[in-house]
Amino acid sequence: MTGRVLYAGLELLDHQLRDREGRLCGNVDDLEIERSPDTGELYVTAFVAGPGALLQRMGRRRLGGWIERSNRLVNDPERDRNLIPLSLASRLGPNIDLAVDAEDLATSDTERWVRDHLIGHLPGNRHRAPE
Amino acid sequence: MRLSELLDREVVRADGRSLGKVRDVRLVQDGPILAGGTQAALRVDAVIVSRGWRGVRLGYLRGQVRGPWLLRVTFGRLERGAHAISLRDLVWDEGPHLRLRSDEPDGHAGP
Amino acid sequence: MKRFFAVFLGILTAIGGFVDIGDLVANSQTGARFGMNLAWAVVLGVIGIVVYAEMCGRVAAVAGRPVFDLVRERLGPRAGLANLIASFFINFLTLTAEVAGVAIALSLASSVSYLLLIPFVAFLVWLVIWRMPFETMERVFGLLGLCLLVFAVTVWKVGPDWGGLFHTASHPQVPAGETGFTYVYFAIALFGAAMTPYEVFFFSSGAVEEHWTERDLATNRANVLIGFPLGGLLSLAIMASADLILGPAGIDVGQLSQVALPVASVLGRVGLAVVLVGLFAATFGAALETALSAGYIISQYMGWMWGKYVRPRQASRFHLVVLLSIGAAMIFGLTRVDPVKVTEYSIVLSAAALPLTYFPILVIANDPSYMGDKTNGRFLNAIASIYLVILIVVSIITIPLLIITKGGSG
Amino acid sequence: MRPRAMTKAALAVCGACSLASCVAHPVGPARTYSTYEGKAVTSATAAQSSVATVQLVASTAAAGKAFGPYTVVSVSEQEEGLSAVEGTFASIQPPDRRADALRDELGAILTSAVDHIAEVRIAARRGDLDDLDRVAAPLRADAAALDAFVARHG
Repeated sequence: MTGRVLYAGLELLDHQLRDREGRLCGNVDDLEIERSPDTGELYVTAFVAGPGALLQRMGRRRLGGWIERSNRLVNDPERDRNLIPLSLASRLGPNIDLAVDAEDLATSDTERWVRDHLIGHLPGNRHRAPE
Repeated sequence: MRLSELLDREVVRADGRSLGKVRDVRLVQDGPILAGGTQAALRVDAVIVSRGWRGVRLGYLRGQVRGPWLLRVTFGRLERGAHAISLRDLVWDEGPHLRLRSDEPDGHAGP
Repeated sequence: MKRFFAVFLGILTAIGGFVDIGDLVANSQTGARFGMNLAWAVVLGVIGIVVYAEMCGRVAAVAGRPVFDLVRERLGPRAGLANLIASFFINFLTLTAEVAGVAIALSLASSVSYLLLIPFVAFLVWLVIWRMPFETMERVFGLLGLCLLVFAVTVWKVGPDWGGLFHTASHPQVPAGETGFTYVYFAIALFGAAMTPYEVFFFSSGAVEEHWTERDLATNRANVLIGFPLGGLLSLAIMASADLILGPAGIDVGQLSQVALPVASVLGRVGLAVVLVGLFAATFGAALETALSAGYIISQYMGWMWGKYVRPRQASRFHLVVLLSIGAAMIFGLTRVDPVKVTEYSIVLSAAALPLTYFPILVIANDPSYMGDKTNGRFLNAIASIYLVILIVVSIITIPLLIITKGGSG
Repeated sequence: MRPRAMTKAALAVCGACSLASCVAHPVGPARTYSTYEGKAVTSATAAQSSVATVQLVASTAAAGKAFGPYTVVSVSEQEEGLSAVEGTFASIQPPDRRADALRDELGAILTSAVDHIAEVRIAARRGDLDDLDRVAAPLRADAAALDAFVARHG
């Protein structure tokens, strides 16, 4: 055993996810683990980010599960968009950097909704305050 | 399967006596390089078990946090009972517990 | 030279931005009721905020992490949520008090009822957050807040028996007519007013907003180590002015207008005009800080994009939380709730919630995986540990004291 | 405490505090003469502060040291505050005959103080700031009466 040792609760859970531009795109609310058919070992395969997963982790199994399922129904029944494959991670530090665009993640869904329906209608929403 | 399903789960010896609860999970980055990425896969290596306090995620035992003295002493003591048990020594069936395969755990205290 | 000027400007901003409605009310009330017998509580609170704000600024500069991010990382999602609920609620009370405070300051200058002004003030707060650059916003209201220095001028003009003031402050005792319970209760109010958690939420998030790096550590230190203690002296000047003018007259402070009364009675119309500008700036600046803090803490707990450094549409959830908080504070303010009472509750409850926020900061400031070689030194850790113990004791006794003293009136 | 209990406790404390801030007032029901007397003194002390504030505002304005809006708003605030104190005190049921006498005594002082403050407010609103010292002069008697009342019963 020579690889880097990480403590999941200390160094991964609840840490900030950032996209390739450095934009903040959710926290690590849980980790997905799978047993490899080859080695029989358990591996972490994905970060889970989303309020449904967080609620489940906090013991609100039914409410959290319902949110996760409804999310899946609305978007794409085939795959769970709350899962962010570990292969997308470019750096595991205090911040976790991902090689994706925040807009492509499920964590941006509510951001987009609020933008399209509310904040986007206010004048000046496109302008950063002049420096 | 979610990592949170492992956390807070009770760990028992083969004879059913409790060893404490899972407080954290140790991962080792020694798997194959993930397809399309730069990171090696994270293998679930061991669970950190303790009887005591649940909030053992401050880094006093497993991280490099050294100060201040007051917190090191307080949380060091709270976390001292914690020890790692290799996942290979554990049976994880559908039940609520993680069961030790034999009663001779070769688990050792954290790093 | 330019660098020196920037640091100097930062210190001035820190002084002017230090005082908010909580400090104004608490210092004026205790000055009138207890004289300088509670000055030590201000000193204790100022040292505490200096110690922890410096840590927050350093963590934000080195690790790029604001406070509430760390709260969830170190306390976990559940205790983090408990802290979020408590902090959000207290922050909301403070926001309401600040908005009402701005409206009262305007009403004292115009004689329009402050209730009619509240919606206007709320809109103005939102507009500034929506449009004004972060740094300009901080500078303008911080520098205007320096108008509150007229309190110091007032004290100096009265020409008090300095030795006597200092003697009372250094040999504190419970004055006749007050009980030990009310004495401790008001000590906690002063302590809570100086150490309000929103200050570190805002301070650390602001450091991230301004893209601080390790190069800014000196500026951070100067702002905090010079600016905050001078802000604390300003608080003591408010206390002394109330001690000298309001106390002997038998006035118990229950209105913001009474806070300004010593200045008017000593310095006249010019002083009154300046102090009203100061009250406006201090409460308006703090209204901005608390409104932003509402957005900061929820966004940071949830991991959302936050901040004024991106276009509003890129942090729409953050801006929505800010907007809704201002709206709710406006509605709460319009119910004729007594702004001074809201202020008192907000600072006392702040005191009760302090450890949940300051504890994770202390842990992270010692964690080399975040801080590299910029972790806390031994001396700082010793003081910070003492404060952590004080914070825990304060948080345990606050709620019982609130009940025993019936909110300080008993 | 378990974290979930902490969340609930946080919610409960927030709720309790919002309730407390709505109802908290030092004056509640009185069952005996001595509690009634205590509440009377609390009301009188609040009145002392209001009267003293108006006196100081009036003398400040008369000396040309305060402008109109500040004076008007400060005096109206105290007028409203003192009327509320008067109303609350009047609504407490006196427990016995002795308390009736106390009620009449303090009631008269409070009414007189409210009236005199109202006169100051009226003069201030008319812009007679220079004259405010004279208009506020009757408050001196009210202050003395309140001091005597508190000294006797406090």
